[in-house]
Amino acid sequence: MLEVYIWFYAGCTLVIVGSLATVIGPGVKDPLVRTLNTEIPAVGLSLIFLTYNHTIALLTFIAATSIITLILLRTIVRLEEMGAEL
Amino acid sequence: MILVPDVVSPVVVAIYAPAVFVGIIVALIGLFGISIEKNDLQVLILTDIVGVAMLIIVAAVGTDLAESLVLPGLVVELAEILAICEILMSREMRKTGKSVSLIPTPLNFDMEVLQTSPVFIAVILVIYGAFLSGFTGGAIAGGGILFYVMSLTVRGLPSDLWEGIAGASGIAWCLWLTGFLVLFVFPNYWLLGLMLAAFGVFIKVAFKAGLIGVMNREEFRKE
Amino acid sequence: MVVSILGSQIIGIIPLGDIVFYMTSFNLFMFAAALVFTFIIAISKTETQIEAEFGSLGDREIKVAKKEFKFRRFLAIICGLATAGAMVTGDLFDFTLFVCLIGIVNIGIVGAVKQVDVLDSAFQYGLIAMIASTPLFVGASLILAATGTISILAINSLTYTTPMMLFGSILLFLGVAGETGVAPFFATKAEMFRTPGSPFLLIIHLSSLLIIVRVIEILLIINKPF
Amino acid sequence: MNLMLNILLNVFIAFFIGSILIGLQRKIMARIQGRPGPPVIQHLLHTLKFFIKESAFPKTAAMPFYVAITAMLFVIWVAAVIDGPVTEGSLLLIFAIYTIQKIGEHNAGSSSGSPYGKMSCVRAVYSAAAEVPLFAVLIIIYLKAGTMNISSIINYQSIHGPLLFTIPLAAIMFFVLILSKSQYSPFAITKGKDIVSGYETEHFGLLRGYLMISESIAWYMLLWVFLTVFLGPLSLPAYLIGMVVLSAIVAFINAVTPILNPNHSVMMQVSFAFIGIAGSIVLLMI
Amino acid sequence: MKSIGRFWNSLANPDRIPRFYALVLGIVLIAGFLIPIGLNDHQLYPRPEPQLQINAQDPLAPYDRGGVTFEQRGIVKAQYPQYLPAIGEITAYLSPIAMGVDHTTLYYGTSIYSSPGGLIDEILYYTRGFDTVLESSILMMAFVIASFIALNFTMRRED
Repeated sequence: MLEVYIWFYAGCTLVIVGSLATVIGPGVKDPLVRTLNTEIPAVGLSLIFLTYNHTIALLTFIAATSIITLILLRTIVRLEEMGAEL
Repeated sequence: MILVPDVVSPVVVAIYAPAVFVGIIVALIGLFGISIEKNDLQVLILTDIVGVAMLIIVAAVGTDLAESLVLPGLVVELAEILAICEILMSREMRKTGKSVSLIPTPLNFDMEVLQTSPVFIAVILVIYGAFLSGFTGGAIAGGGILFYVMSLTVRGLPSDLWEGIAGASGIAWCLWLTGFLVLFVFPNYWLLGLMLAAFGVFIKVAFKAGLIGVMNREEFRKE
Repeated sequence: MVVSILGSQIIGIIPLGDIVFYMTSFNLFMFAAALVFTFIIAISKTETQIEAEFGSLGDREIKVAKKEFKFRRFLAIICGLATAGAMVTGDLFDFTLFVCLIGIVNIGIVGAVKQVDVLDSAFQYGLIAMIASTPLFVGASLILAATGTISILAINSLTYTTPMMLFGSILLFLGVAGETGVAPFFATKAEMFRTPGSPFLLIIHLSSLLIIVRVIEILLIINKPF
Repeated sequence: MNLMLNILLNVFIAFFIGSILIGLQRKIMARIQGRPGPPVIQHLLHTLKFFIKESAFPKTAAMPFYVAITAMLFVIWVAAVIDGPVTEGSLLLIFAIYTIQKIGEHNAGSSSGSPYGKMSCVRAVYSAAAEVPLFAVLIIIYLKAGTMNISSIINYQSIHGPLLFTIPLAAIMFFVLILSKSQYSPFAITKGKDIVSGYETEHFGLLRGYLMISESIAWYMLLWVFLTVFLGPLSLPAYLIGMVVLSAIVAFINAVTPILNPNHSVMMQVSFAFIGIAGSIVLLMI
Repeated sequence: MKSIGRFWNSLANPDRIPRFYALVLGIVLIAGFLIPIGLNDHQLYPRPEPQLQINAQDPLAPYDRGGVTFEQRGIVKAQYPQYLPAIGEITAYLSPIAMGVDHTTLYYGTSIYSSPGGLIDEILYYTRGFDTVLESSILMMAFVIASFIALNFTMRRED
């Protein structure tokens, strides 16, 4: 039974640390760094899904996150190329 | 062994409150970030964090229902980010008056492996996805198509592929609707309805994911 | 079995599995209104805006291009249907999904224009819609956790209100407020209305107002003062 | 009585009394401001006049829509009369009708293609915020009376006394709503004279006639709802007196206040709502 | 009075609205720490304790809800069983290939039970099918919007 709690709290810690890292972490002025940082809470969330045995949700989440990251990266690079000042 | 218990297991009940608190904390961190951030693009990235908070709280109910509710949440997030990114780019393009290629860096990675492996990986993923069918299957097969299309950036692609894919996914959507109607109008043919629904969603999701890839390549050198 | 909701009797239900649509005279009226407006929009042309030209005495016409017109009409019809659905749905989660659909279609209706200002407010509105999907789903899931059901009819027959349900419904309301852009978050929405294409803009306004009225009904069902 | 006849009679009464009250209001305003003012039946005559005038349609209008919206406005207010004085049905429904009326107002403006109409349309979106007090009122009434049915609310009041005294803040909020609907009031940003006639600018002939009829019925219905919901069972003369008194108060306020800037007008109403909600909840607790 | 006016005016600027909304939402969420949060354990569609089925070496873990294909229905606790004539059938259904894999490996359920038939599919397609219709419509609309904008505005076409 212990392992359920271990995975759960590990996931929680990762999510919180990861979101802190995304919001106020070092180098987040660069949107690229920030986007990559969002992957840390994503891993934490995956662990939480695992504790609840939400296997299918987990698989879909992984697929969706990778697509979201792809979209964001494309946006960032294109905006950079345009020289947009936001 | 108990297949389906009467009540939710005590473990899930015990970790419900911590899970909700974690969700709220994460949401607060994300919202704090949004409210102090000036840059529009950065805010867009930060909304991702708020979405994670939502998924935690929904998943924490810990029933099969919760799991099936997580899926729409994910999809909504994906859909909105997709549409908003495009609007942001459209806005900036009008502001600066510059147009840039959709994959901006000159894709010069003319590596041998990109010429040969993608087809293989894509085929494997699509077949595995077809085997799974339904949502997960669609996502996996879509990843395969995506991979294939991305690799084609360096090789060029027939230009009318887009319209074809878009049309097919529309048809798949109708297929899925038909399946849904069969399930309710003729419950006896539930197997037929199930298959229609599962494969309709499969084709739809797969092609949608593939579309992202096509969007990424649009004006490549058509050699 | 006679079930009454907020004092008015249920006229009929449409069961789609676990998701049950119910109708009282109130729901039916709003459902019909949404459909009628959608129909009128589907058969209308757009108006032409006339603006004075700067530096001369001439006028300038602003029209909606054919391609853009078709695209926006399609989205407007979808939005109208989604609004009609949200009026009669008897399932909390289904309702939130309808609201999300309306939100994203609204962004699309104004996202296809060319004015930078309008695009900017469409983007800001989109940001709010994205943030708002969190309180929306969280609210629904808190109510699910507290009551064990998300069917509005089942919640209607409960006799108690816990603080958690109240919290969930406040979040639900905030989510809907963000997703539809009511006061005090109206500014993004009002700016979007400066673009031509009034029949399509109507549906944005219609959907948000009807959704707000409906969410009030749902909140009153969930929270019983007695 | 025959239901059909009942409906027709009530719609006619609503139209007649509503337009007389609007005329009365303009007269009082004029007198306060030291002008002779139009005769009391001016608004009624005005409405009737438009039905025998030629109808013209602007070339720029969004066609079936531009005509349909006026008909819709008329139809929904007839529906309000059916739900209100005729059957005493759901209060929620009347509020739904009120919100749809907002949409009609908004789009009557934008569908004509006129810049004034457009301005009025954008302001109508702003003033959608006026619904916040509306819903607050609704919730407070429900919390107090425990029902959404007008006839049950009347019953409740005949037992417990008028709601005006038990939830005064809700009544004030509702009054602000009525104020925002009346012409020339500080909150009437959609019809301010700075944008000519607001959403009605480009409606001529028959269409304008319909718009004005629905305006009169709307005014009557708002006063009717206020009197019914807050003062309980009233006799016919009492209704009449109440409506005249309310119109006079509104006219007095309108005569002495300037119109606010759109954004301030909206935020003012929202602030009223927040104060009202908080105050009412505190009052309910005590 | 002037400062209130200035504050109201600042709320009319679209750029500030998302930040303002985030702030309001944050304040409301803080209330979540103050109220008692607890899970009502009488839920719809309950599932066994986490890891229970996996530890019991069930090949269909964690999605085994009983039932035999075409013969016996699986156990599904829906809200309105009276409206669902074929409830449990989809949960019990395994495709022929799936049955083959079922007998060879212990970890089948974690990988492939999402095939047509299976618990989530019962919920997604049958009991709460309308949710999925909406969900896929949302996705479709997003793609329609994104591809319209991309095709007409943001894409640089070389032809």
